[in-house]
Amino acid sequence: MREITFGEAACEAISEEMEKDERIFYMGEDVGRFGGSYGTTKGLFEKFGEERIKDTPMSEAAIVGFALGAAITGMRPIAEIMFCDLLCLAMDQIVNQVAKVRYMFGGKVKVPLVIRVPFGGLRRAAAQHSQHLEAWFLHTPGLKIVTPSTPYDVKGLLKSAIRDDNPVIFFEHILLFQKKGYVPEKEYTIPIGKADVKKEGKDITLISYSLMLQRCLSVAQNLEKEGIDVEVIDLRSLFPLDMETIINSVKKTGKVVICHQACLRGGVGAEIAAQIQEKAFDFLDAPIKRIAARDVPVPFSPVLEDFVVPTEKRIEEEIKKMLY
Amino acid sequence: MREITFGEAACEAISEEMEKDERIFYMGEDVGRFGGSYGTTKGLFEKFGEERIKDTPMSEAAIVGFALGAAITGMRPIAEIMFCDLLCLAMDQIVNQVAKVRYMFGGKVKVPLVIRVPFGGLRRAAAQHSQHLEAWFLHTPGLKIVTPSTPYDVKGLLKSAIRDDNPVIFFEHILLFQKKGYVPEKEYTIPIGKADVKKEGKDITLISYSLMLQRCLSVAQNLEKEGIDVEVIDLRSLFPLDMETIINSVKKTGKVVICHQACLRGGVGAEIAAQIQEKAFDFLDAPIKRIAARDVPVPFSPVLEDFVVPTEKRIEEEIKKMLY
Amino acid sequence: MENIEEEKLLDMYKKMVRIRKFEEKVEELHIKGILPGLKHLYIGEEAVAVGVISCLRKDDYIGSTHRGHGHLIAKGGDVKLMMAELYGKKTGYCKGKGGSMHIADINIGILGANGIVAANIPIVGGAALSSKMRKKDQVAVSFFGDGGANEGIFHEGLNLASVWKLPAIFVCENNFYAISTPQEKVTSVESIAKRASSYNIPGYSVDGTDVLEVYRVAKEAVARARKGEGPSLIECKTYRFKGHYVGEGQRELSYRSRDEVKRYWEEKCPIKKFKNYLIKENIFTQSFLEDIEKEVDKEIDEAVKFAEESPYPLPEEALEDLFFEGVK
Amino acid sequence: MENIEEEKLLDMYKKMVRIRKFEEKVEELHIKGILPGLKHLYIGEEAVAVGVISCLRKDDYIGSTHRGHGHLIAKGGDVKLMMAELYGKKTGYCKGKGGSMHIADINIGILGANGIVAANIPIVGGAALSSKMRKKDQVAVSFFGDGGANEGIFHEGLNLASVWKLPAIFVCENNFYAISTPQEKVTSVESIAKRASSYNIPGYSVDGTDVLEVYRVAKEAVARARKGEGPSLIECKTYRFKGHYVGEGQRELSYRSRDEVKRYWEEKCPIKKFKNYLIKENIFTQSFLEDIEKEVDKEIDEAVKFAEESPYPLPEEALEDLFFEGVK
Ligand SMILES: Cc1ncc(C[n+]2csc(CCOP(=O)(O)OP(=O)(O)O)c2C)c(N)n1
Ligand SMILES: Cc1ncc(C[n+]2csc(CCOP(=O)(O)OP(=O)(O)O)c2C)c(N)n1
Ligand SMILES: [Mg+2]
Ligand SMILES: [Mg+2]
Repeated sequence: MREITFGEAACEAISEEMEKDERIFYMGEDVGRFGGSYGTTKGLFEKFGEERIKDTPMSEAAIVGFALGAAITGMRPIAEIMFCDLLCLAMDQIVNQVAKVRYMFGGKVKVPLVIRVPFGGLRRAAAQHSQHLEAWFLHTPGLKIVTPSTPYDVKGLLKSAIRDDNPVIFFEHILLFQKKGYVPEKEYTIPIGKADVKKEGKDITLISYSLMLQRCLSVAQNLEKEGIDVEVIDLRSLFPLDMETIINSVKKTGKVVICHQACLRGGVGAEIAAQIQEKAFDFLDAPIKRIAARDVPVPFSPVLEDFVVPTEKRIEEEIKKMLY
Repeated sequence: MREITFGEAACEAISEEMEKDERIFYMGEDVGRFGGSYGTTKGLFEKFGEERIKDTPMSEAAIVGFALGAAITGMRPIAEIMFCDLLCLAMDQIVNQVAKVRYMFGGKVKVPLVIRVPFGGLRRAAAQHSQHLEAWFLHTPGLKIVTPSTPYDVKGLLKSAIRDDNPVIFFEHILLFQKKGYVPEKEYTIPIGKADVKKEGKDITLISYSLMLQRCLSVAQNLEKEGIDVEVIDLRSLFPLDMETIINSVKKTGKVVICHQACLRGGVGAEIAAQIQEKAFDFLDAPIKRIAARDVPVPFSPVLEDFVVPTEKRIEEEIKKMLY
Repeated sequence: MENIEEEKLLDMYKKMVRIRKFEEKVEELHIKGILPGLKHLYIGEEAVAVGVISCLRKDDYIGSTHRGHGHLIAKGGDVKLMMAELYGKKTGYCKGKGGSMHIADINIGILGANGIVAANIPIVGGAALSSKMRKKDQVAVSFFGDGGANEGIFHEGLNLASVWKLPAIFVCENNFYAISTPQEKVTSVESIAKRASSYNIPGYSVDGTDVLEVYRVAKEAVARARKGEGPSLIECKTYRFKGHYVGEGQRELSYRSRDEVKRYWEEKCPIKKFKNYLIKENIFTQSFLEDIEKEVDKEIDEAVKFAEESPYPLPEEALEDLFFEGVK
Repeated sequence: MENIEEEKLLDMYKKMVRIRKFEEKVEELHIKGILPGLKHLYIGEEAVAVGVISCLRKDDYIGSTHRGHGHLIAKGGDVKLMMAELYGKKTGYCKGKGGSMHIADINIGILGANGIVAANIPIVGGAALSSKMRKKDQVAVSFFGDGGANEGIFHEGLNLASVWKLPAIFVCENNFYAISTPQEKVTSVESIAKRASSYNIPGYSVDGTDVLEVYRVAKEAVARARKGEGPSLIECKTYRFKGHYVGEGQRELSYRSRDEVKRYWEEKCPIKKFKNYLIKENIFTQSFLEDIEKEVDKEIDEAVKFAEESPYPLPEEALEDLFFEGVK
């Protein structure tokens, strides 16, 4: 069973797709010979050259805008924004243009565009380098949002994103890049929009994605030993959101905890909680609990950041509170 | 009892505060002699001149950034972004700078800054001129968010916003500007963070803000005649969010409908619903219902826009569904 | 001057008239309360769109603005489908979803009007990139106003287009105002063309009310772009004869006088100027040109008729067209 | 050259040495795993911060960058509080909340380092506006890199500062790379100073490794700003002697050679150059300057000691300092 890192799996996905389809190209800051600030494009420049792996100026709005222009005129760009906080500089192009052109034009154009965005706090990088802004895009009709948590998932989902004729914003947690895991040699894809039950259980439903999914999983494994049977759902994509898988689990367990690294207020957990209580009201034995970063900018000092971001300890405690 | 329009009340608030405090100034596009694209500054230029009512170039990011620089060096700017959709062009300055500087600097700076933002669909202005993006800022620790619905409220709340030593993003619905209502001659302010029960009732709690609050109110008045007693809560500010008032009402009615003009998915309604089920789970007789714009960009054609944005009819039907 | 064949001149004249009459009709229908929404008229600026776009091929690209009707018509947009869109009808270019500020027709290279000022700059840059990567010689033209030239994206877009030597042309329609704000009051340079030097590309400043001058300069820029020699910036000094938007009314007087507008009408009307030239040079007779104008009147009437008779979309259709192969 | 009094020269030398030694210590502590987080060293660029800021008063403003330690020290930042902040201690400038990229000290005009490249440009512009509106003659200086000069906000900020004739100075630290990306590969002009013409302001390009040359030019720009004659753009050609961030290691070789770096060390070290000058001109003796260096060593050691001995914040303190007069 081949084990490679999350970062390698992502690059493999891009490389395989680029070999098959010459309309695909990649653009972003330091993605060329440097291989991407976080190793997002390791080895791709050597393979495809500067024509298809393009270093751009520091111009985030232009990166997305140029990619959009190329996408609606016959190319299939992958535009990288170096990290999530920088999306703030490209919001007009992403929200007012990319997400809306197809609809505004009456469905008369396709937008095969992937916006690839590393994110992730817990790197002691402070308030402007640690944000998780995926909830904004949940509130932006016209975008698909993908948030893989394992090497296997990132490869299969990134391939689907690249093949999608709709704009996809693809978030990868920087602290997952070095994580190793099983990734088959042979071709496969994972459909965008299906959640994945990473661990089955009957006592409580634990919903998460990206790095926090890993924390939830290890909490669930620990609790197993104490005889607590947690079902862990990896959303994989936030839109389309697989409510069916969620609701089925809730009907089974009656208890729900949602966990994400983005701050609590107005986060993805709010939408999921609102939908669960709407669709499975009578199955809930207790209030849905959201565990998320506390509602402050992400502080620098490790002591402070570790207090702000959900820890395994906090997740475990909240689960136990709900069960006893 | 003096009746003036919403727009007049807002300009009165600014004018009175500017007379009292010369550190206050106003900047934005076409806010000078033109009086603001939507009449946001009618008469202010004539009174205070171009030194204090500043026309800017079309540079939304600079408008907010310059205002921030002035705010942390002794001034108290009001920066206008002509309409909500344009916030996308200033997100870095608003989210990465304005909202975070005080915290990042360890509380060693004050940011007395008002970002004033007209918004509002239903003007047949299509996808790029009709967005309601307030939910993004709910997810941005460091900003207060104000959303008045009446002439009386806009004056009192805008005065509080101008006097606040924290950044406030202040949303006014363009279709409310011409609305007339009672506004006392004498000085008053309204504290930011207190919701207002616009109509008391015992059967069901209807929560809204801005223009939709007006629609909710008229629905409530109609239902009154049918003997349905709706309690209408005007949030007034989305952050701080007055959960106390909300929970007290829920405990009384056991049924909740939340209505806003922003699209449903990831909207403010999700956060409120999530908090209500967390804090008043045992008091809920039915799932919390969210009524919001449908999850598409706002279409141009009146036929389509009226289908997308909540109508009084839709609000009334949803309320009845919940009661019978 | 270099010779332009009659057929071309006739086409240019006809397009300018088509734009003018289309806009006059839009104004009339808006005032009558028949057309919903926001509309920004191109009246007075016809020579810019027609002068520039007459140098383009059908497969070249343009990115348009909030004041886009003129660009679309010049690029070959169908006035029937445009008018139907302004009515919010299902038969419109965008099935009623877009309206005045979002009309597009990719098949003839119209990448869309755009409600966000200057936002088309990088999109057009991307189309130029795509043309180059596909080894085509298609050229892409971005239109934007004097106000747009102060947006950050102007800087990012021109820098990147220059760095990558893309077949892009940036046309600044300097009509001296951004809504009410005079260009000189908010712009650090007198001539926007001067900013070309920041991107190491040619910058031209031309009389945007003289369609032939615009044509000549644009032709040079287009040739350059097609040859792979990179982008150009063309500033066309022009004038907006009507209010910023239909219905601005008296507010206009807060930033410009009736006399100023009157003077421009008298001295600078691009259509009058071009017509006089065509007649003076004995290229076409007055009566011939007036027959053309009547033809156009008919087209516009037919467009209105088509729009009037077209059905509205069904409310539920608002939920379609968001994703390719729908997603709920 | 115009005469600079000894005291000033000494202060400049001492500040350059303080920056260098502070950064060397930061690098050492990072490599030892003692300092958490991201750090961008100013080593090799000391002449820019010191040259420019030596022309400023205590009440003038600066806006700094992700590579900010040098600016802060030059403006009078306290190395104890800086080091404590880098340790994430409660006694740091930001109580441990900011870290390397967010140190600020409003009392001495430091409007903050900034993790978003070029984002300080409008903030500094706003400080200049505030100075003008308060009828003070304070000057505000924005530092940013060659990469930052391609961000849209550069354009918006310089245009507005020029239009409003503000007492602002824009200093581009052109160290030829944005992380791995060579300036000439992504920038349409060879010299960033050239872009001043787009804003109708003076543009200078100077050797940023020569502190006296930087000082002379900055002095001119500061005088201009103080007199109310508006902004200037100064490009300082300099070089980053270390990796983009501490720990970049071998990756550096993907964009520049060891030889290139070695050559700069040998020919362009701003401290060595300045020291040789001071000795050659018989302004100070070698031994005197070396005593200064030892003094600085002590300061830095004390700063480390202070940081080491300081307490960490309590976890719950993460919830403080968001709003003035807290809000829950
Ligand atoms: C980025 C942006 N800012 C502000 C607006 C509001 N607005 C619409 S048109 C306009 C003026 C545009 O001026 P200019 O670019 O000169 O074009 P013109 O209208 O003169 O043709 C403004 C401020 C907008 N649509 N987009
Ligand atoms: C707006 C923005 N884009 C990208 C980044 C990521 N990043 C941090 S530093 C840097 C390079 C900056 O280059 P330059 O402006 O030349 O400054 P230097 O590091 O060379 O001093 C980049 C791309 C950022 N912090 N901000
Ligand atoms: Mg204009
Ligand atoms: Mg650099």
